Amino acid sequence: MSLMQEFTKGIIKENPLFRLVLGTCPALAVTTSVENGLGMGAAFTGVLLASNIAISLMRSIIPASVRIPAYVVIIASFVTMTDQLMHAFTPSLYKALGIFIPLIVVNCIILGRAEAFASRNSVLPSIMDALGMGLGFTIALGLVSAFREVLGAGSFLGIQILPESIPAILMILPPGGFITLGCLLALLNKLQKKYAW
Amino acid sequence: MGDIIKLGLFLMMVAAVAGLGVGYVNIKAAPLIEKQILEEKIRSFKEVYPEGDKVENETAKYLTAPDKILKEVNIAYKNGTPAGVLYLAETKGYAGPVTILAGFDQASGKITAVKVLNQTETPGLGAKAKDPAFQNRYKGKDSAVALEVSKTPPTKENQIQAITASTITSKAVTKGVNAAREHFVATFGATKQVKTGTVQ
Amino acid sequence: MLIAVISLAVMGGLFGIILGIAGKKFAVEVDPRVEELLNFMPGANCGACGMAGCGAFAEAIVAGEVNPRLCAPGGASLYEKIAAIMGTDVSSYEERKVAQLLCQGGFEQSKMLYEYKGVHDCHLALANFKGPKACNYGCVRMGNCSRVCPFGAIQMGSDGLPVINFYLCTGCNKCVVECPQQILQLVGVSRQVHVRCLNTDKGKDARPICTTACIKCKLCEKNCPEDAVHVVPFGNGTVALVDYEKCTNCGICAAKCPTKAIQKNAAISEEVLREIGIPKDEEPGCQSCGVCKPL
Amino acid sequence: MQEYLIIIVSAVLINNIVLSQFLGICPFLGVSKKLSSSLGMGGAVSFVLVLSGAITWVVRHYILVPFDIGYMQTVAFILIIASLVQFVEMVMRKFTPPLYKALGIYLPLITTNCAVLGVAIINVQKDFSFGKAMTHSLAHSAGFTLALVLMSGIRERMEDADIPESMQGTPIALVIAALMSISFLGFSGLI
Repeated sequence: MSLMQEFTKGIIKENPLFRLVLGTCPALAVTTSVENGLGMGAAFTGVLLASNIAISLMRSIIPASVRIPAYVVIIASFVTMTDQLMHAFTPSLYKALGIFIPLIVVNCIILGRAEAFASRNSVLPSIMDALGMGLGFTIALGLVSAFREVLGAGSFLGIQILPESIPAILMILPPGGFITLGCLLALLNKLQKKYAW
Repeated sequence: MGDIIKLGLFLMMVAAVAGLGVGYVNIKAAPLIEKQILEEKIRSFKEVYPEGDKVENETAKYLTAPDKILKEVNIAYKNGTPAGVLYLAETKGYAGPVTILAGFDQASGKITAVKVLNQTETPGLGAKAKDPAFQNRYKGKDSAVALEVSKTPPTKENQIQAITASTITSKAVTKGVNAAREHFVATFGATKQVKTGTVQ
Repeated sequence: MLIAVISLAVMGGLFGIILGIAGKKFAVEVDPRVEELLNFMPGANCGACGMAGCGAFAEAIVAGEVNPRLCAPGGASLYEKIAAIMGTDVSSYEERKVAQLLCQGGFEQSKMLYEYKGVHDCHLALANFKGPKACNYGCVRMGNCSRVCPFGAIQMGSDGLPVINFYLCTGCNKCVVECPQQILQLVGVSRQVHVRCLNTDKGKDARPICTTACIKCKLCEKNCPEDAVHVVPFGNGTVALVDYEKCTNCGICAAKCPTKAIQKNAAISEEVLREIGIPKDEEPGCQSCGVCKPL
Repeated sequence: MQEYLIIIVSAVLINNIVLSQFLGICPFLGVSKKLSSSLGMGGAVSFVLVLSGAITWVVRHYILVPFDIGYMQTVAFILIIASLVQFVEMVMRKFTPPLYKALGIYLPLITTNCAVLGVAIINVQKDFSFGKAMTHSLAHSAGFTLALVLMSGIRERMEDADIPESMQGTPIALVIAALMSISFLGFSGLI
């Protein structure tokens, strides 16, 4: 697979949220507003990139039987660093994401990519794969949070669109997250059936 | 036996390196985080008690027994003399703890302002407590008399109109304010009468 | 800061040793070849081989229960690696089979006896007068095969005949069993030349009812350099049949055939086979199709 | 005693780890197709959750707090959980191979199961004593297993319901989860 393919596959063909249905925990909880969703996507991409590089660099010296604890410690240290930096430099976004920054550590995608990809390929493809997956996840988060914010709070990126009375608050609550993701997946299945065989 | 040690060593090495990285970042970021928290605090104090120029945390002096609701008592000074009292109170809301900051002016004995610091109420309903519209309903209320929550627009002086469909949250905030009010009247109320001459 | 590093290092070391000891004490003898095989597998768990993911497929190969060529996305490169690890050679593996439709009687080609308005089911359509088509042996075009296919490999085409997607088809035999006319046959994926007609009536009867019927003119038999195609007795008549072992896909018979009953398809490309490795949202799971049992 | 009851009821029903806190969705969607594998998964997650609740509390209490390295919490916790899962995986492969095969890929995914780390972090945020932390972890694992079993019960019936083509599989599971979380919302005013 050429490098470009590594990058683009993460966005549509193997989009982590829509195709592999991984990383649903933060996707459902944080996407109450587009700003949170994109902020989470950015933090996630940063951590995924750093951890993919580190793991693919070390892939030859990691003994197989302790590889998962080793990967997870590396990922956790990168997340803690991001957590600290975000706490220091972007307090508003940090407050909005709350518990979900430490939970990037257990985001299934990062460990999934580390296990399935970074531990088997050299650094450059891992970088492209991380960027592709990160971008794909951020787009997916943006999409879900756009739906939820417009329907739930009647605003988009904070700008009020729908009049105050209309929004269905349910969309901001947990069930709204499930429904939005479910319908989006169904829509994508429909489209995928129509265009690809 | 050998490779068990090898596994142990390897994991130890990885953990050590991780610890090193995180520790280093923490040293760099810790002071900034402290600064953030402090700024946040001062900003909310400013909001609740605009005139005060310096705020001292004197919880130890005023809160003898650990109070179930009142967490902190801060005194706001205006060019040296204590002018306002800021209470940090935490009450049980609908879905979790609600933390509020209530400011009292020692001179007039009135509530200068109330600010909801953080809450986990249901978004769109209870979360409306942190909108200025609700918080301003406490502004200017006299501390002498206990506040009550009323669903309908307030008829009596000491009534606060509840947020629509979230009376539990409104009651929680009011309970916090009342607790602060009682403490204020008990400890500072006396000085109002005694030092009426000078403070006016 | 130093305490942080030390405490974490100690914890890491402790857990490493515990895992090491646990690894020893609870060691389960796993055939190392399974691990090795897993590295080469596409890892898409797509289920094309009929197994529950690549792990199960690797174990089945090591246990010698299954034909490695069933891994469609793996392609030739995977087969060599399996042969190397297993110490066998590639040719000894049977070729992967796909379903082939042996009928070209679409709306234009075949004459219709009556218009069928009944239930959309092949068995029922055949119940009255052997189906609406004049030809009693051809495809009745009611789509039972496409409904029964667990992998979604058969879609009904614009001319009413089922179109088989060779990249999704895993040769699970379910459509072959379902088809009341037995015109779907499992054939090796590399075979390109097929006699797409099973009409065993005499040439003069077959010609008027279907433009692409086999009229037993034996031109194919005469021109085939490998002597791979013959008009042989079949059912209560005769029809041309290709002997897939001898056939070399040269396509001379297809060129010679006056009614185009013999067709030469395009070969199936390796890349597209790998393309199939896209993980499906919902693996169809075990269809008890028996592919994993030796054929 | 009354506090313990409140913890249990609030953990299992009110803020159920899966349906209202959104933690642990990946295995929840993945494994809940069959009742047997979801029970196995529920058991494995409960075992890991309770054990990790205990160890993380001890580590935090005797290492992180006295040495004031609170920021190491995430790394330390996740190291404990990962090693614990690896240990459980080895034990299960040795002693219960059929269950190990049934769970398959989802066993290592417990490490990335947000619920396990989520509960450990909530234990810290709420500053529970050891007893409370244990009840809290046990209650949440019961909540997780309850949600998983309910879900797999419904999804097994889904097999013979005729769902539109594009909704089959994960989308319908998500919609079911939405309905379940709406019903769990009903509990939120309980305490």
